Amino acid sequence: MAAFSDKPEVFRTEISAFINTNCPAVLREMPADQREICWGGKRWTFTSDAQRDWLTACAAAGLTAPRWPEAYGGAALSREQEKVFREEMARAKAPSPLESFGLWMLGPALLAFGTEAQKTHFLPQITRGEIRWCQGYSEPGAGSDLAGVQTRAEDKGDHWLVNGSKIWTSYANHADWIFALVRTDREAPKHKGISFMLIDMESEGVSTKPIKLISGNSPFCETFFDNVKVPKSYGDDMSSIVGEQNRGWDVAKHLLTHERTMIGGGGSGAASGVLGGRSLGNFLSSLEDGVMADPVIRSDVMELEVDSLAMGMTLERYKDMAKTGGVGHASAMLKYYGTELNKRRYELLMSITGSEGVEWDGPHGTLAPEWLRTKANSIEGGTSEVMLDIISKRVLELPYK
Amino acid sequence: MAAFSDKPEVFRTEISAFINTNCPAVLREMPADQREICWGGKRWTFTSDAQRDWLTACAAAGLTAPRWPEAYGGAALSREQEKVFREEMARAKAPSPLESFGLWMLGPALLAFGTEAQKTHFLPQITRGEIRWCQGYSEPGAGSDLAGVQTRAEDKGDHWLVNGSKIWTSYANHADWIFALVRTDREAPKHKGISFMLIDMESEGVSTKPIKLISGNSPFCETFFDNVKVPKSYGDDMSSIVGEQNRGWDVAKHLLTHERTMIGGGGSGAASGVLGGRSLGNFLSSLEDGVMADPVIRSDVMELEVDSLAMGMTLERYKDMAKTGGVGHASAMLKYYGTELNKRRYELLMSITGSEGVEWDGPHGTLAPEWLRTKANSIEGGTSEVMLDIISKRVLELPYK
Amino acid sequence: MTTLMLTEDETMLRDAARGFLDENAPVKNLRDNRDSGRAFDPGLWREMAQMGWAGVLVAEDAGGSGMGHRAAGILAEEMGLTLAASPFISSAVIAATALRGAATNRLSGIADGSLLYALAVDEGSKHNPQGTALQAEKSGNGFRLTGTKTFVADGGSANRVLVLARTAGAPGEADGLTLFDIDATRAGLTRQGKATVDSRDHAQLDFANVEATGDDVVGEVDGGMAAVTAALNAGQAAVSAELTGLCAGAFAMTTGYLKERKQFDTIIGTFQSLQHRAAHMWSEIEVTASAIANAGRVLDETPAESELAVSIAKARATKTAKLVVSEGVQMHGGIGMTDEFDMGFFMKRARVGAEWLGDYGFHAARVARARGF
Amino acid sequence: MTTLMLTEDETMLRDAARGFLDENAPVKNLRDNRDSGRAFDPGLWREMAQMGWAGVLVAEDAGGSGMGHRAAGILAEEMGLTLAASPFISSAVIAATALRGAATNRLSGIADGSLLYALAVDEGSKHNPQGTALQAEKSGNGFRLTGTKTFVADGGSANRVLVLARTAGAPGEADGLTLFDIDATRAGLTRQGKATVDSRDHAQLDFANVEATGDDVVGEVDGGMAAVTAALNAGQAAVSAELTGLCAGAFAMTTGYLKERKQFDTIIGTFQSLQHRAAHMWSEIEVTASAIANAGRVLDETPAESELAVSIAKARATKTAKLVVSEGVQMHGGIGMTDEFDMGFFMKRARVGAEWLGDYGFHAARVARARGF
Repeated sequence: MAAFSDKPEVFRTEISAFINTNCPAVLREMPADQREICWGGKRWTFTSDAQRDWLTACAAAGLTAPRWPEAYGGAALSREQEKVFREEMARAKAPSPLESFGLWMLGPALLAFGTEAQKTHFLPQITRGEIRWCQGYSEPGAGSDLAGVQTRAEDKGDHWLVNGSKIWTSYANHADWIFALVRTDREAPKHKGISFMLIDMESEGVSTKPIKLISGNSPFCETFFDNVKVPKSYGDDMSSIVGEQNRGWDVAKHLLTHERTMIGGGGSGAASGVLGGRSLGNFLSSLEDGVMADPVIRSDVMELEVDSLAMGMTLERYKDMAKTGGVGHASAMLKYYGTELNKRRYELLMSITGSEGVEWDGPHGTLAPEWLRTKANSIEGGTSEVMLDIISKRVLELPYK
Repeated sequence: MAAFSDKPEVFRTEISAFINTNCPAVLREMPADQREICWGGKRWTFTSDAQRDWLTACAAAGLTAPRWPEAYGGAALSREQEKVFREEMARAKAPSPLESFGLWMLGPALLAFGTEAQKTHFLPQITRGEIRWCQGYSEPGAGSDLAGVQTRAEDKGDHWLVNGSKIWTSYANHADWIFALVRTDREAPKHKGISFMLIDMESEGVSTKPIKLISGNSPFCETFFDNVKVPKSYGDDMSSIVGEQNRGWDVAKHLLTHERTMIGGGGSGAASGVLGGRSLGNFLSSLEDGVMADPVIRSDVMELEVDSLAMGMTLERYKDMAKTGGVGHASAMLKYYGTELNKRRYELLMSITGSEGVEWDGPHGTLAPEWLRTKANSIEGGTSEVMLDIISKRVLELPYK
Repeated sequence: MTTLMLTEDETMLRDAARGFLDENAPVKNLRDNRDSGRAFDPGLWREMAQMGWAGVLVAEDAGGSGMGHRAAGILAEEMGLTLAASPFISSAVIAATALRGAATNRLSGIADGSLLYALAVDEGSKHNPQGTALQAEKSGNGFRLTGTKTFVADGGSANRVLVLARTAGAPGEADGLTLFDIDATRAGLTRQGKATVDSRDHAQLDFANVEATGDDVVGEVDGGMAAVTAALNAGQAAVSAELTGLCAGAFAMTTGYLKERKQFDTIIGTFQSLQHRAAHMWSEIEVTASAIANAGRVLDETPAESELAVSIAKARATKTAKLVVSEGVQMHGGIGMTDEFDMGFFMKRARVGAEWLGDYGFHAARVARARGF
Repeated sequence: MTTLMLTEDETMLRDAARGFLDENAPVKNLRDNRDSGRAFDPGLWREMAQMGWAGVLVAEDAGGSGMGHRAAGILAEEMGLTLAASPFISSAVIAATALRGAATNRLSGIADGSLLYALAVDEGSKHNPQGTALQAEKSGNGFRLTGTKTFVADGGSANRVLVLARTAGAPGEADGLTLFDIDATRAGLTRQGKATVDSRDHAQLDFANVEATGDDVVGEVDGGMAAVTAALNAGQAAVSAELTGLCAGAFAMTTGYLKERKQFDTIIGTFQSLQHRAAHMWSEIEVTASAIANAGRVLDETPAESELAVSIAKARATKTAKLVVSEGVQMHGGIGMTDEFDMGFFMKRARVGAEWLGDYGFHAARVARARGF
């Protein structure tokens, strides 16, 4: 575990040196749109030795989860230090060493609701990229009604017997473990009988089935639990349930807010996909002449750019607000606006690229499947309609019926 | 009463001759935007002898209400003849001889629900422009809830004693009579105790107060009834109530559909106001250079023009549908789309004219008050929200709660 | 002019077409076509031809049914309703219009469904006939065609190709273009199929010294724009009609879902915000339907004035379809995103239809020009 | 860069301004001003000046409070909230920025509220500084100004005028302009008040051989664009901030109404379609507020880069205000249309603010240029 200095200037020098020393040049020279994200997990096949080495070095230094405590595999950086770390990563063109639902979702849940033993056991597996997690919230037919959990866990003394199915489990077919909402009390009111459970995907009775989307890809699965035995405990002080039994809805709500802010961020710019880090202007300049002379396209592009830049400022402002006092239900706005903006962006990219854009394998690469994929942005993680309900009722306090 | 031929070609010749003979040249040569509408009524002051002569001639020929029966002051024209009449009027640039709520609203109500005596008495007064009517539906505070009528008419044997007030009565301060919804049964369910009553505005206890709008004009009034005695009968078979007592809601509904189609028509083009019959293209060509080079303005104008032309076709199609079988609740679409389109049109005209448009007395005449006036289009005669409710529930048959 | 409502005959035609397509070409067929890698079902096309659809714009004395553009629009609209794939627009509408007055055997071949035409007009990512650069160089008594055409609808399966080539002038000029009618197997012509999101036949056509004779010229040499304009107008109207049918199909699926789907123990169709959005969509569809009917009417009755009417129709149809499929997917939630569900097919076809023969901006600009700004 | 959230000092400034304006300049004052035919209340302005608002951009050694552009934006936003009318933007923001570095007595006159400036820049119906045609002809050691300026905010009540004139080149060129600072009563200058929908002071200024000396030149001769650009940026940011405050004011009025108004025996705020529209509006307002805060930040910290930030702010504010006032009137129904109710004032001011110093298209195009397209 590398220890970094508390002094800002020294820290910047140290972290910059760390990146320069440990991030292989081949990764840093690769164009952003050709990089493959490292998801980790038991079955992960590294795309190169460089990818493996970079993950190993970062994990050893705690930098796959820079703000987590060192005891749990993090680097215990302060907010300011994390910002400097991101800046230096960007400056060095170093890719993220590891992404995962463990880092994004389960980790924050365990940090907030887990026992010491749960944290000590599960978090370092995540930071080292050893275990890949997926999320099991939605159920077939339930749609936006996440609390309508039907998957049930029956108390069998030393274990839970889990039966039911989940849908929209991202990459469940590649995941090692799942964190899932299950109903542990069928008599209690809807929101009161749910628990947040950690389940090994290798358990007997767990199976997955990829869902083919209109984009042609299958980023999601259905996941089935057929008489799955889940131990009540994975060890001392290490229940298979995070937080209190029957209070899993609290954990889920906490994470949903977190997720919304993250998804909303997709609306601000050109981080990924066909734009591959390019600015919109840069993309436009690669098009054939004449397209931008159309006043309809030109005015739409101008409007998108204005709104995207303003959304970027809003994400910055909300991040700062989240640091001091929090943003609460207002995060629903980021999710709503960011995802709708991203849909607009892709509609416009399709319009700009005309008959080339509609090709699955055309000159604009994966534009068409990306465009179709954006349509899910305003559905997953809470639909735009649910976000507007939250804003109107919780933020604006407009009356209920 | 002139009688016109049934033969199409002869009719066209006759009606054209009638217009050429009777419509003074001064009216026909006047620019459309400088013509003043002739509203008629006891207190009407003709703007010129020509205006008076043209009304007199048309009324004598039944042409102020071309499709009404001759017995009631109309010319009994067929649909096809009326169309030819309108075409020849347009060709001769002859203005409408008379407009009024009597012609638009009360007349159709009496024709559908009135007794023979009511029709014989009231309709010719309307066609001759002798009596100016206003409409008394809305009440202060009731908004879209037209059936929430509080103005009450108590049965006092030979007369009704009317107390209450109406709002949004168009030009009530210039009107001679009012047709109003009043509650004649306070025990009955909301929609069942209302009657459609004809009241002389000169009755003791009737008073009006103009409402100043944000446009600076006062096309509407509040109208107060303070112990107004309304005779139960104006003569043999001539009740002061149209249709059955307590069934006034049927009459009102009938007229509302009629009104919606009419208001929706405002969305199709440039019939009146600042465009004064000019096409949008014509108006644009009068602007200073450079405005239309802005892609935002240009694309907005193009979109408006596409939608306006398509709306014109839709009005044509719906008129034809109304002639055969009727359009029913779908008329709500015309009201919704037409008024929203007209608001867009004026927002765009304001944007196009920039700092000149915001002047009350600028180079574009009455543009600013017209713009502000359009904001009422989607409120009066049923709000856009009410129209969308009607479409979703009655036309699309989406479920109620 | 006649009314914009359907006449009795037109209503019968529509009902018959709807009955046939519901039974023989439901959306499932598009899925089957895609999964088996074919752009359309030749058997279905034969049946359509037998019913007179392929000859809808071919005069009766040339073997057609001569029903006219309004009827063609009604058929295209019904095909849009179930996303029925066929060479109808390319052959029966565009080629039949371009070849009106040409050799009867071609027209009767179109009418009986044996000749499958494709129109090769665009060379870039946007519709732009005047931008044609593909050269037709004079060579002896004939021409040699060299260049590339993109986004040629039905270009892979066509057995004949109408190709717009430049015989004079420079790209961007309307003059100096010539329309050729050539066999799709002619030497030097290679066709490269493109996998497009709508799973239909779109191809890139590369011409390398393809020989053409004076007999292959449609209309006048250097007068290709005149020869192709009527065909483009007819095609644009038909694409608009197809898109309007597509709107009706996607909208019906969506309102059907709103009426049955429960969320939070409530039928989602009772949610007022969805009701209002559905009502707004329906209003847009109604207004667009009028523009479609008008385009057909004008093409039949005063074809010289059809450009404005057609562009209003294409602009409206493009925009309305985008709204309806976007709302359709959103209102269906997660299942709308799955390939198993049909809504995605509507969205994909709407996108291709938006670009085919001119996008919203192309047609809106044409409306503006026609209206004096 | 600093955070986009309000600092503690800024929160205090905002709360103090809000308290003062709620008490001393509620919307009713605008109505009173209008009904008595005056553009603003001089007494109110004196109090504003005493609180240091007029000197917000004037350095402390010149008698100002030197709080900077973010603070100016906060004040403008609060003024927008109650539609408080004052010469704040023309004098305290635009003129103070243009004259930064100029004679101290001018700046201290601005700071103490005694000098009321107007910026005379546009000549047509749209903002276009480079389009300036008003001639400043060389005459001896000085100049003679001839031409007409339109839509001069505070032009009727100003006692000094900053006027952009052409000393070289042709209309449309950025070079060859010169900024003059002259007395509003100078011979040959006539001012014609225009009644605008927002009931504020807008005037047309006619210059007929108005004499100016070299001392009257701000910045360099022929370098007027450089002299005026910072002032325009500052003014545009302040107008944007005012519009954002206007949004907040109109929106609060609307949600307040939604919470209390009954229709069909139901509080209309329970109607989901209105809830969703309100939530959407609020989202737009939030996003716009970020752009406003950012414009102030960039003007204070990296003024050379402010054009992009300012144009994002002005474009967003213009569009958001249009949405919020339109929805505000619609959701209020009939009473929103009456002069007796305040919502109309918000709508009217939003329209004027949309045009002042560049409309949506002007600023969106500037964003596009800055972003490379």
